[in-house]
Amino acid sequence: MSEMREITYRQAVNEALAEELERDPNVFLMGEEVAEYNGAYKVSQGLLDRFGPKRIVDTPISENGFAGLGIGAAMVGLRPVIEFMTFSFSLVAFDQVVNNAPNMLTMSGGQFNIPITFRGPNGPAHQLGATHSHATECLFANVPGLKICTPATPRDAKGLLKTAIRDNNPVLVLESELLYSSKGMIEPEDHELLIPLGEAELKREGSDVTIVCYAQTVPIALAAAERLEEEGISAEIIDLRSIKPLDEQAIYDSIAKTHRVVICEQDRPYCGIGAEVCYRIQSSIFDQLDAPIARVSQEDVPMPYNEALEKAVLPSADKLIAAVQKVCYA
Amino acid sequence: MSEMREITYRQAVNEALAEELERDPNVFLMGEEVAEYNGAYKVSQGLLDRFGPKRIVDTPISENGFAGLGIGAAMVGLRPVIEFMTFSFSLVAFDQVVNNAPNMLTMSGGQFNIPITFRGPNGPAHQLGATHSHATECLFANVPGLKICTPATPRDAKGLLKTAIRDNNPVLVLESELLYSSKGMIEPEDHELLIPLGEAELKREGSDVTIVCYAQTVPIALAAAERLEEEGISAEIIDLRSIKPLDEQAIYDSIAKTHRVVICEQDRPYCGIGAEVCYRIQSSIFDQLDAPIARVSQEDVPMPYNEALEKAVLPSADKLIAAVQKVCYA
Amino acid sequence: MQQPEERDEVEMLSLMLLIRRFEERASQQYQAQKIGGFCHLYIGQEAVVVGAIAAIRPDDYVITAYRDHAHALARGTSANACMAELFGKATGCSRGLGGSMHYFDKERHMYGGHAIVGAHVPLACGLAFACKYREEDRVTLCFFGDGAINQGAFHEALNLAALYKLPVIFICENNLYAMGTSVERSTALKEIVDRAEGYDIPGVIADGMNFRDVRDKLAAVVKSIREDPHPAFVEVRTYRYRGHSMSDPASYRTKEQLEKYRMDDPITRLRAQLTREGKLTHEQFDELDKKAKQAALASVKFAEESPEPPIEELYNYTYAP
Amino acid sequence: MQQPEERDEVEMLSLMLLIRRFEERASQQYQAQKIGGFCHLYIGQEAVVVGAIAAIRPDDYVITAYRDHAHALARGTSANACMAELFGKATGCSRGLGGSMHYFDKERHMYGGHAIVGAHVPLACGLAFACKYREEDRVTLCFFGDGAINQGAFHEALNLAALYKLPVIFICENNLYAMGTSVERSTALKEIVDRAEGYDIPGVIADGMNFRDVRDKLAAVVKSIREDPHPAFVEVRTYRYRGHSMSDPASYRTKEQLEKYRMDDPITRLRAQLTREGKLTHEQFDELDKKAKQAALASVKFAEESPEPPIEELYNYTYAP
Ligand SMILES: Cc1ncc(C[n+]2csc(CCOP(=O)(O)OP(=O)(O)O)c2C)c(N)n1
Ligand SMILES: Cc1ncc(C[n+]2csc(CCOP(=O)(O)OP(=O)(O)O)c2C)c(N)n1
Ligand SMILES: [Mg+2]
Ligand SMILES: [Mg+2]
Repeated sequence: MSEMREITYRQAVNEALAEELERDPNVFLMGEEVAEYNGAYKVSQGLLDRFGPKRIVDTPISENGFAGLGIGAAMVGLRPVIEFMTFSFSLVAFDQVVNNAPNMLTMSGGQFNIPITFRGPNGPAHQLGATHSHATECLFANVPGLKICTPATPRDAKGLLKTAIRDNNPVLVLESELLYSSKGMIEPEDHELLIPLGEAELKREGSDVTIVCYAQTVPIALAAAERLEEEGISAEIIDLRSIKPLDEQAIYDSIAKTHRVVICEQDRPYCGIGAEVCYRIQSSIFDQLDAPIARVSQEDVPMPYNEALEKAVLPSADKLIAAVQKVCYA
Repeated sequence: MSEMREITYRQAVNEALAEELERDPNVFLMGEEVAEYNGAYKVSQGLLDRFGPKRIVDTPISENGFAGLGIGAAMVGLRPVIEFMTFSFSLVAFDQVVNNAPNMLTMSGGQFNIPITFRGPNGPAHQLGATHSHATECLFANVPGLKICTPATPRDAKGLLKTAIRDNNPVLVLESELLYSSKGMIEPEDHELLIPLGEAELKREGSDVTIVCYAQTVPIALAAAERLEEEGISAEIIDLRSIKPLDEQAIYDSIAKTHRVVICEQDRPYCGIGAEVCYRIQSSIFDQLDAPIARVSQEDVPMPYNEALEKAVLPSADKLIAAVQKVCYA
Repeated sequence: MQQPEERDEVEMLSLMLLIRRFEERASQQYQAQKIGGFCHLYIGQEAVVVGAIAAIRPDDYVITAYRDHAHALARGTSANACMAELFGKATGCSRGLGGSMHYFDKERHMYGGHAIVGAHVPLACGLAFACKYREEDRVTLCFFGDGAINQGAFHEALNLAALYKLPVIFICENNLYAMGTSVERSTALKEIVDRAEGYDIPGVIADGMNFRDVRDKLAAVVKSIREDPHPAFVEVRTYRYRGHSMSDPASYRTKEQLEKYRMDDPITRLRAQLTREGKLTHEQFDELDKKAKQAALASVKFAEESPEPPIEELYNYTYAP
Repeated sequence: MQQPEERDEVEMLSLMLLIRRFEERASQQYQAQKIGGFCHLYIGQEAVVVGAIAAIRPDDYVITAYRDHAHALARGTSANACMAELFGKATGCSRGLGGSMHYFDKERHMYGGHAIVGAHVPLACGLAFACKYREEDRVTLCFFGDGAINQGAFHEALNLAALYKLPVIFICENNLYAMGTSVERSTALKEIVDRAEGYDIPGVIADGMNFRDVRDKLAAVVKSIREDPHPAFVEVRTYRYRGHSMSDPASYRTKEQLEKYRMDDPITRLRAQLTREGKLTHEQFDELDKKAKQAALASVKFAEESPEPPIEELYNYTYAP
């Protein structure tokens, strides 16, 4: 571990893809502009040159079609990595992702598992408007048979994607466009980096309040914690990393210390991830809670284009701090 | 009101459609088999004969296409009622329902509202298997700009659908296949029956525990309450009727009396309706709760065909009673 | 590996008989409420799948929609496993978890049994993609109804197949109706097969009431694909004698139409052809039919006596290890 | 009501100039970070929308994808309202809530500006359905790119339009690329227009670098639809000079290709035609161009000085009263 390097989140995804393509000839990458264009967000840079057009496959704008193609290929043992240019476009492929991929194992009485990875940026980026800003995690989390992870750092981006590709089930790796250029430390390239699905990470220790976050809300939580520290509030931060399976224990362990919790999620509130996490907490450790569970999520409105209005919709350090204060002084 | 009649849920939907088609020439009904076949579940019986093929329109199996067609027609002031043969098939039209219908008003800066109704049976019926048993309410509830209601009785089926058709926004009326033949009392035909969206109904008064339910779980809750009464537990039952907007106050008022609550939902647990209701309760009236909030929902597995296994997945009076007992003796 | 042309026509006739007798029993058991959910019978269409299967190898891939009993039986799945599936038993071809609409048989390369109209057509592209990826010369047969061709998934799949030159045969079982909707009311086209032109995919029409026509047309297509992978489209004109599902009285059709097709029954026709050619006697036919009936009856007994999948299995099939 | 043939060609040329100058300013302002989100420029394609608009009445309906600045301007939305939209201002044509991809102008029958590829094509059917329902003789123009034709929504919409005989014209703006993917790499067809045959919809090809060809081809189609409602498909061959969006260097294309199309510039061509015919002097053209530039520049000032939509409005547009 002495030789940790600093790389971007984008590079991390690229490395994970390259390593898995190298390791297993059954792995291929398919999606719009992934090959010749090197990815709409340059995530697949260089992969076509290295692995050729058989393994790095450009598609027409047919998300439902190529998502289904991937599922079919997975039925006979290939391990497709299907890129959605953004998960907002997975909505036109929704039926394939929620009906075919996760139901096949049950419907076939255990004969066909579907080792497929769907990946791409998810959640609001910057001023993309109502149709291009969907945070889809809660929509997919409702579906049995899917696994979902949401890397917030380059290291998680690499380690979770590699694990996803090797998983024998459909896994959604929800990346973040806003994080692609962010940097972080990571093991050397020759290190086999696999991060298990379903393990949260304690990002910061604290004693007064637990902040549960994931994906784009992790940097928000870290920033808020710094400012809260100045106020004398010590926040512990749990990055879920996986949405499904969910690492409940990590959350409960933290709350056992702090007795207060705020969930900071990037999705919309109604039936969002925070609602489920809240239910589980109060159901399992009701007596540990000294205050109601608070949530910071998007406002429940279609995303406006205007920058100030968009900001008003999104979770932020300010909103999180206000929620923490409310919970701590309750 | 002296002349209340008994009709089936199916007839109630039919009456609502007929009355609104009669009242407003902008209303039309479109979907698979709605016209010549009189509806896959015979809900539109007689409407083609009465209103003709211009207003009762059969479609090919193109849910995404005709959902979108309806939205376009609504942009210029028609009031389409789009039938999904079941809401499991709305998943192939997901993008239209979640991206075009509810975002249009925002994206156009308030110029285009979309007065459309999507309706049809929702939720598990009987042994239809994994792809045909989706309870979609939580998927759509997450989307800002949609309204959702879930009638459990003939009276609600009629009154909510009529309100939905007159609403100036996209409204989903999630009916229940298993309830189509159920009967209930309702006002005479010449009575203008409109049930507002966002008003829950107190189905049964009680003092020990509040049961929050909707759609197919309403009869389950009523049955469970009878049996609980024998045990000396007095259950109060709230039928949400609307999922979005949600009548929080009705829930809080009941819990203020009972201090205990079980949510019985027909959808899957992860990010289900019950999660959201739970979050709101604990957030608003935490101190009123004498026990953790409990939920009864589907098991988090794809729906199996086998009858006994399907039963094991679904919420039931037995499961609800067990949950109530746990909450009451906590 | 057995080559298609070697497959015995008498054997194929038996298969058609087995399918018919099996479904007659299924229908009876459904009415006796031993079978739940939806149940869509194939009776009348037998020559389509049997003709197609006669043109391929056992290691080729097959995938279809929810009217799938015949496809599994034609692939060699036992009547016992098929009936047990309808009964929701652990011995069913999908362990009782799939039901009528979701027959799977991995060993026999039967990839389902899919109930969302059109949604399995992209899956077929994936199967064919895998064959090409692995440089195998298998073909994939993808069956679907006339109603499926107006789904977006169908369209995207055909374009992908053409673009990637995938070895997949799209077989439209045109039985004139999608539930109560006739093809003219669902599709803005004179001939369904013409839609393939919009993807530059070669199209062929076959007579689905005639086993030999289906087999021969398919065999030619299969041959050309094995030589050089590409997609093909075959519209097979056929008819279902029964309603769409068990609950459909099919009153949208005329008695005359039904009778016309019954007169052209695919089993009767193949039998007559074989008899005329001296390959089958009346006695032999009766023997075959008796066997088919026995197998169908035995499958009911098997299904009845089979165990249910245990409740403890509920969580076993959500995620693979 | 003003008939299309009466619309003055010089006026149409001015419109093309306005579109180009507007977008040049938009590009500049985007680089200066006054504009957020995605921004897709239409430069090079002006003759398509202007030619089409010249063939219809002001009360006809128009709907398009996200490359929509030109469509709003052509419909008569002011440059001010268009630029203010890019700036996210309350005076924008969508009140600053839609942005570049979502221009709407109800008054001028501009039904958006839609950013999910293909997803607005069914909406166009709905607009046309409403016209037919109300027995109006309007036509609906539905613009989309060559990349949209492989979406399921496109397919379902075309079949519905043909089946219901809707008065809608599907206009494929074939600019040879969908982002970095050329038509040959996305579509298994020699000519895009051939896809219309699969729905029995008449198809026409127009030269999108030539205003008159677009207008005349469209006018003929519009005339036939007004007489008897039906859908039509027009493939207009054109070229975008810029990258797909502001962030795309378009390195997948050759300089030669770009130069070839620039030599065929639609504005230059119409100008030359008019000059040749004695309908426009150099001075007049310069005057028109100056006006267009002034309007574009003024729109920036207008946008800068316009107010933001107040934060209190956040919840105002989620539900209509
Ligand atoms: C997406 C979708 N929409 C609707 C249905 C309901 N449905 C099941 S079968 C069917 C008719 C299909 O007809 P066709 O494709 O001709 O096949 P056939 O039944 O004639 O074999 C319909 C509408 C469905 N299963 N999936
Ligand atoms: C369903 C969907 N998939 C992907 C995208 C991302 N995307 C936006 S524009 C575009 C290319 C469209 O090309 P074309 O239709 O030819 O239109 P042009 O940009 O050339 O005007 C893509 C892939 C999207 N907006 N929607
Ligand atoms: Mg059919
Ligand atoms: Mg293009």
